[in-house]
Amino acid sequence: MPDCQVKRCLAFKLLTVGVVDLNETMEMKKETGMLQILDIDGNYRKELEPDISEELLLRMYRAMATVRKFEEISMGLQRQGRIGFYIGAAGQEACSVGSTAALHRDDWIFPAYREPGALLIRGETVLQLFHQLFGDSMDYNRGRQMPNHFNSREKNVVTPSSPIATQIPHAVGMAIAAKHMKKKQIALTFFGDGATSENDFHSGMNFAGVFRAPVIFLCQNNGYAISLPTVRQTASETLAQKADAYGMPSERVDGNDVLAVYSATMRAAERARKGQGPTLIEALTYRIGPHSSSDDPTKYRKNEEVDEWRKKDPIKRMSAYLKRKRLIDDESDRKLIEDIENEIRSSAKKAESTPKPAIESVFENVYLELTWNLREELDEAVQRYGPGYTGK
Amino acid sequence: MPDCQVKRCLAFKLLTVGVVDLNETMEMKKETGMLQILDIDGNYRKELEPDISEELLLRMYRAMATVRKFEEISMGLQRQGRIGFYIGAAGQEACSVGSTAALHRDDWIFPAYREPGALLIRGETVLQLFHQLFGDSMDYNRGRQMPNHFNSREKNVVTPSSPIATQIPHAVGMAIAAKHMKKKQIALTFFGDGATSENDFHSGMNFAGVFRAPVIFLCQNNGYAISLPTVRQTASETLAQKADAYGMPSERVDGNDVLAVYSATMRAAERARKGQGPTLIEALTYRIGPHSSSDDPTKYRKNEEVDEWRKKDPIKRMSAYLKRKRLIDDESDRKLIEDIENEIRSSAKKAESTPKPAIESVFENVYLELTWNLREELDEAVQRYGPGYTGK
Amino acid sequence: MTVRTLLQSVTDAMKTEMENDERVVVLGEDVGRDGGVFRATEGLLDRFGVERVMDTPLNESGIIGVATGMALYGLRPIAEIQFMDFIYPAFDQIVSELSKIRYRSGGTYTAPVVVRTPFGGGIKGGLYHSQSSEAYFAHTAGLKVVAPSTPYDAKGLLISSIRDEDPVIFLEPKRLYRTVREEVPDGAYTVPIGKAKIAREGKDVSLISYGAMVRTCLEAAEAAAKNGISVEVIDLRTLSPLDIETIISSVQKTGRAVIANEAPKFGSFAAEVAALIAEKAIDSLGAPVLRVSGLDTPVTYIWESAYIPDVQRVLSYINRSVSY
Amino acid sequence: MTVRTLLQSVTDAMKTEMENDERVVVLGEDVGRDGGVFRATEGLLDRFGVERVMDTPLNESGIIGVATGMALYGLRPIAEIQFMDFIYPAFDQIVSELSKIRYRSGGTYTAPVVVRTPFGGGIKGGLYHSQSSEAYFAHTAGLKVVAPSTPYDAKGLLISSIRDEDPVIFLEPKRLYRTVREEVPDGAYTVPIGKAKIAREGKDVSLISYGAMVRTCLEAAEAAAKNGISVEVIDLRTLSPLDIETIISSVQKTGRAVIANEAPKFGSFAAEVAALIAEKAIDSLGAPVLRVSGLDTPVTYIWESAYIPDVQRVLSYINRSVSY
Ligand SMILES: Cc1ncc(C[n+]2csc(CCOP(=O)(O)OP(=O)(O)O)c2C)c(N)n1
Ligand SMILES: Cc1ncc(C[n+]2csc(CCOP(=O)(O)OP(=O)(O)O)c2C)c(N)n1
Ligand SMILES: [Mg+2]
Ligand SMILES: [Mg+2]
Repeated sequence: MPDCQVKRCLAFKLLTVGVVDLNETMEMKKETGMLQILDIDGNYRKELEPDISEELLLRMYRAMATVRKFEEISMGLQRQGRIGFYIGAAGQEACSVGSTAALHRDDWIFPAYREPGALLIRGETVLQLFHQLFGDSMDYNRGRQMPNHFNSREKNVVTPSSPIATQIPHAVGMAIAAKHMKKKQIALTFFGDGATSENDFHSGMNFAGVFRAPVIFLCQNNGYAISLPTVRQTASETLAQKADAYGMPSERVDGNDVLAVYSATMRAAERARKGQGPTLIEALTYRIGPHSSSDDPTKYRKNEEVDEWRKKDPIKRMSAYLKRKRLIDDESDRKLIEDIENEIRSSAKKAESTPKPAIESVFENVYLELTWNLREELDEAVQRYGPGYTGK
Repeated sequence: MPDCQVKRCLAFKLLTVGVVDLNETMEMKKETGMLQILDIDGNYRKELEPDISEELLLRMYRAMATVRKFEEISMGLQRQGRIGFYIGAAGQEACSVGSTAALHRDDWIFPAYREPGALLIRGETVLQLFHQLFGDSMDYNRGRQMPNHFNSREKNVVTPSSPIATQIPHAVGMAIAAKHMKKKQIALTFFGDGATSENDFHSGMNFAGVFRAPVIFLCQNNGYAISLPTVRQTASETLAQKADAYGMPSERVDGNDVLAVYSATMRAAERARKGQGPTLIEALTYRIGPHSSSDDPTKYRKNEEVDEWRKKDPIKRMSAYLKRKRLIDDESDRKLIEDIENEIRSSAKKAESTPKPAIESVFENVYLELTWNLREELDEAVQRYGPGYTGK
Repeated sequence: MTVRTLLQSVTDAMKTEMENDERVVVLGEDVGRDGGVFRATEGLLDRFGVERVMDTPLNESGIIGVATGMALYGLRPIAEIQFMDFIYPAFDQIVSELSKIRYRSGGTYTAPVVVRTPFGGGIKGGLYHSQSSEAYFAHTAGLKVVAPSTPYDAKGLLISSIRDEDPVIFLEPKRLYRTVREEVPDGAYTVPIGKAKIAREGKDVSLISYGAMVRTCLEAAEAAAKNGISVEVIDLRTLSPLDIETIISSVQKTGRAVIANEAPKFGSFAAEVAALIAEKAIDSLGAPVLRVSGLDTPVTYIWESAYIPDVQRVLSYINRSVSY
Repeated sequence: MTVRTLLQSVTDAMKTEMENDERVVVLGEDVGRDGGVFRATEGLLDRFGVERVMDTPLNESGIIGVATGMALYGLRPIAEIQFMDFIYPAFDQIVSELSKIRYRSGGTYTAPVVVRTPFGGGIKGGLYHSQSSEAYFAHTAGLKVVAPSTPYDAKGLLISSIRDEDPVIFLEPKRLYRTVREEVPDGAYTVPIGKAKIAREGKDVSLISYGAMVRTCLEAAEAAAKNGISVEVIDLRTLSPLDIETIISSVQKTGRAVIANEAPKFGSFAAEVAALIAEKAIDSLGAPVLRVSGLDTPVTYIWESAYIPDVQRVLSYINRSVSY
C-alpha cells in the first residue's frame, strides 16, 4: 500500500466494531490541511490575500450580512406561520458569497438550498427571495417549490430541487455543453457533506473527470447531514481526498474565511477556463442554526460545539477585516445592518401581500402545452374555484 | 494540493479537449505499483510465495483449466444455437480461482458473470454449470436467468443478476449481518472496471468503510467495459486508489498471477476477520475473448493488444509454476486437460437432455405463495400447454 | 390497549417485533439518535443499541442494497426512506434486486426486507415531499405493497410485513401520522396482508381508497348520507396482492365504483382497480367507473389544496356516479 | 425512399437531425466506436466526431443527469440506455429532475432530452434484457412516452421527439429492430407525438396495442378475419400524451375492447387504457374490457414464449371478447 494512502485512511480508532457510538463521534473531522487566510480575529495573511476591489469586498460583506438577517427575520415569519418552512445558511455565508464572487457573472451556478448568498452577490433582490418564500405570483418558480429553492434564470442560477445531490451531474453537463459550444462559461455546484454519499456525487465527479469538464464542485462541509456527523457519513479522513478517485485535484479551505473561499474558487475557475478540468473544493464550515425550521438540533449535537463555532463566525471575521482595511467603521457597519433590516422588512411585507399564482397556473409548465388530461383537470378546477382564482 | 495527490491524477495529455480520440486511448492504464509473484515465464518470487498445499494448488489449476475449456466448448454450443448466449472468462481465470481459494468455504461470494472459477474451486460440478447454461429443471435458478448467472446456495455463492454492480451493497450487507450475528464469515464480491463507475460501487464502498464491514471488493480490471477502455471510464490513474475516498486500504495485483491474487485476498481476509474492515483489490487482467457471444471486439481493440496479453496467460503461468515445482509434467498435464474435456462434453450432453422446468414453475417463487392473479395466469397457461408441460 | 397515533403505532410495531425477534434491525438516515425526521424510530436506539438501529450515510440505494444483503444472511431489516419522494435513488435496488432475488435464484435466496416510507401530501411539502408513487411498486412483481389508514391497521400490518417472507413496501400516510388516534392493543398482533376492509357499509356506490384518502372518503360518505346516498367505503390496506374479492363483490352489490387516491391520475394505481372492475364486474355497472385522483402535475407547494382530492371533490364524483 | 429496418430508421433519424441541427448530440454506453450494442448509433462517431457522439462511463444516472445539464444549456441530447432494464439507476434523474425541471422552475428552465432505449422481449434475454416498464414513465407527469412499431413511424417519431421541447422517453421495440422493413423517406419528416394510428380497420372489437405487440395484433386480426371476426387494431404510438379520441371513438364503434401489451399485467399501462374506456365509453361496451398482457412475474429466460402474448393468446382474448 503506498504510504500516502495509509496516512489518509481514517484513523479507525474512532470506530468501534461495526457501528459507532455516537457519543464518541459527535465531533467533526479534523481541520487538517485547510487553507486559511483570514483568522477568527480578522488577522490575515498578506501574502495570500486575494486581489478583490474595495467595491466588491463591500458588496460581499453586504450579501453575507443580508443572508444572516434575512434568515433571522424569515425564521420569525415561519414561527408565526406566515411562511411554511425555512432552511437556513447562518454560519455558512462565506461559502456561497466568497465562491460566487470569484466567478464571472455569466458562469452557471447550481445551488442546493443554503445559497441565497450566491443570488444576492449577483444582485438578486431581497424582494425576489421573498417572492420565493411566499410562493406568490412573482416567484420565478410560480409557487411550486418549498421555501429556499431559489431560482433565477436572469442571474444564471439554475432551479434547485429537494433531492440531495441531483444538481451535480447537471452542472457537469452544462459545463460540457458550454465547452462544446466553445463558450468560456464554467459551472459551479454547491452541495453538502452528506451529498458526497449520494450516487449523483459519484456520477457527476466521474463524468467531470473523464470529460475534463470546466466545473467546480463546492462542498460545504458543515459537519452534519441533518443529525448525522460527517464521521458517520464516510470513513475517509477528508472529503477533499475523494477527488483523487476521479483523477481530479482538490483543495480544502476554511469555509468561514471568505478570502480563502474566494481564492480557492478563483484558482479552480482559472484551471477550468484554461481547459484543465474540474476541481473539488471542500469548505469546512458549520450551520449555527437547526437543519431547517422542522429540526431540533439538540437531539444530536452539544451546545458547546455550537458555541465553539460561533467564535469562528464568517461575518464577524469579514467585518473585522474590513475595519482593519478601514473600509468600514463601527458606525457605518451599524448603519449598514439597519439598512439591510429595513430592506428585508419592507420586502417581506410586499411579498406577503402579492397575490398567489392563479389556479390555472397549476396546470401550466408540466409540458410546453396543455395535454387533454391536464385540460380536463383544469376545467374541473376552474369550475370549482372560478377563473383566475388566487386563493382567499 | 498534497504532492501524492497530484501524481495520482491521470496524465491528462491522454485527453483532448472534452472528449477523447479513441485511437489514442486504446491502451490500458499503466501497470504501476502492481504486485506480481509469478512472472509470465513461471518464475516466482520465493520470498512472496504464498503457502498453499500441493493438493489445493492442483485443484486451483484444474479449476482454471476447466474454466478455459468450458468456455471453448460452450462458445461452440452457442454458435450451434444449442445454448442461447455465453459470456466468457478466458484470460481472467486466476482472479476468481485465486481469490476464492484463499477464503474459507463458508465465506460468501457475490459474483458477477465471469466467475465460474469461484464455483469450481468450491467443488461445483461442471454438470451443474451446464444446467444453468441450458436453464433446465436441474438449474438452481430454474431456467430463469441468461447463461453464466451461476448461483449456488450450497456453495455460498449468491445469485448474480445482470445489472452491473448491484451485488456490491449486498456483499456489504451480508458482511455487516455476519458481524452482527458474531459470526466469523466474511464476504467477497467480484466486479469489473466498468462497475466502479456505477452508483452501487459508491454506495457499497462507502457503507463498508463507515460500518467497517468484513468484506473484500475484488475488481477485475480487464481494461474494458464492453467497448470502453478504462481510461474513458475514469480519470483516476488506478482503480485501487478509489479505496482512499472511502477510508479503505487497497492493493493492486497482477490479476493473471494466481499467487498474487491468492496472497492479496488472504491478507484482506485476515484484516476482515480481525475486525479491521474492508479492502479493495484491483486485479489487472484481460479478457481474451469477446465481451460476450454477441460482441465483436475488433470494433474497439487491436489484435496486437490481444496477442500481447495472450503472452501473460494465467493458465500457462500456473502450469509452468507447477512444472517447476514438479507437481505436474507434460504428460500429466495433457492427461488432465483430456480428463477435463471429457467431463465437460459428457456433462453438456447430460444437461442438454435434461427436461426444461415445467410450465407451472414460471409462476412460482415470485412470492412465497401464489397470489390470485398469478393463479389466474397459471391456470390459463396450464390450460393452453397442459399440466407439467416442459416444452417440445 | 393504549390510545396511539398512527405514528406511535408504527414505532410500537417495530419495538414489539425487535423485542420478539433478534433478527429485526432498523436502518436509515437519521433513524438513530434523531429518532427519524418524523420521529418514527424514537426510542429505538436507546432500547436496542447501535447494532440494531443503524444510522446510515445519505444514500438510499445503499440503504436498500445493504438491507438486502442483511436479509440474504437471515436478518429482518426494516429500512426507512425519509420521504417516498427520495426512494428513487434506490429504485434499481428495489425493482431489479429486492423484488427479483427469490425468483431469479429459483427460490434459493430470499430477501424479506420491509421498506418503510411516508407518502402523500398534507404537510405542504411541495413537489418533493408529497408524492404518492405507489403505482411504480404495485406494478413490480415480487413486491408487496401495503398502505394502512388507521393506527390499529398500521401496527398489525407492519408486524405482518416484518414477519412476511417477501419484501414489502410499507407506505405510511404522513398526514395521518398525528391526526388519527385510537385504542391499539399492546404487544404483538397481526392484520393480514392482502385483505381489504369495508370501512363503511353502503349500497349505492363503492368508494375504493387507501392511505390518507380513506379518511377523506369516510367524511365524504358521511356527507353523502345526509343527501340520502349510501356509500360503501373500502379501505384496500394492501395494494399488492390486491383483495379483488372484496372489491368485486362490493361493486356487484352497488353497481357503481369510484376510486379515490391522491397520486397523479394518469396511470396511477386507481387505473388497475378500475381495469379490474371493467374486466370482472362489467355487467353490474350502472355508471362509468370514476377516479378522483391527484392532478397530472407535480404537487404544487402553494396549491396543494387543489391537488389532493378533498371531501368536496370526492363528493362531486360520488354525485356524478349515482346521478348517472 | 429507402427500404429500412426499424433499427436503420432509428439511426437515420439521428443522423438526419444531427445534420440539421448542431445542437443534437448523442451520448451513452458504447455508442461511439462500437456503434451501440444493437448498432443503433453505427456510423455516427465517424460522421460527427467525438464531441457529438460521446461514449460515457458505465453509469446511467450520470448519462441522464449530464444530458439534462447539456439540455439546460441549449443542446439537444439523445441519451441511449442500453436496455430498458438498465434505466433504473437513472430513475431518480428521470422522475425527480428531467420530468420536473420545467414545472419547478416556473417554465424558466427546460430540458428537452430524448432518452432512447430498447424495450420488450423477443431476444431470449431473460429477466434483465426483456422488460417493458413503460408504465413507470407514462405515470410520470412531465415526460412524454413514445413507442413506434414500424420503421416509418420510428424515424418520424424520433425526429419529432428530438424537436420536442419536452423530455421524451423513446421506446424501441427491440424484437422488431431487424424483423420489419419498409420504404422510409430519406431526409427529415415527422410523425406527430400524441396521435395513434388505426393500423387495421375493423368493426367487431378494438384491439389496442403499442410497440412490438402491434405486429402480433395484426397477425391475430388477420387470423380472426378468417373466422369472420373484424378486428380494429390501434397502434397507440404515443403512450403519453395518449390519443384518447382515437381509442374512445373506436370502442364506441365496436363496443368491445382488448388491450394487448407485454408488460406484467398488474398495474401496467393497459390498465390506464382500460380505465379510460370504463370511464368514457361505458355505455358502448358490450363485453368486459380485457387485457392480454405479460405475466405478473419477471420474464423467464427459458419460458419467454409463455410470457409474451403470442398470436394464439391474443386470438383467445379476441374470442372471449366477441363471444361474451
Ligand atoms: C435523496 C434525498 N434523501 C434524503 C433527503 C432528506 N434530507 C434533506 S437535507 C438532508 C441532509 C443533507 O446533508 P448535507 O448534504 O450535509 O447538506 P446540509 O443540509 O448539511 O447543508 C437530508 C438527508 C433528501 N432531501 N434527498
Ligand atoms: C446497469 C447496467 N448498465 C449496462 C449494462 C450492459 N453491460 C453489460 S456488461 C457491461 C460492461 C461491464 O464492464 P465491466 O464492469 O468492466 O465488466 P467486464 O464485462 O469487463 O467483466 C455493460 C455496460 C448492464 N448490464 N447493467
Ligand atoms: Mg452538511
Ligand atoms: Mg471490464
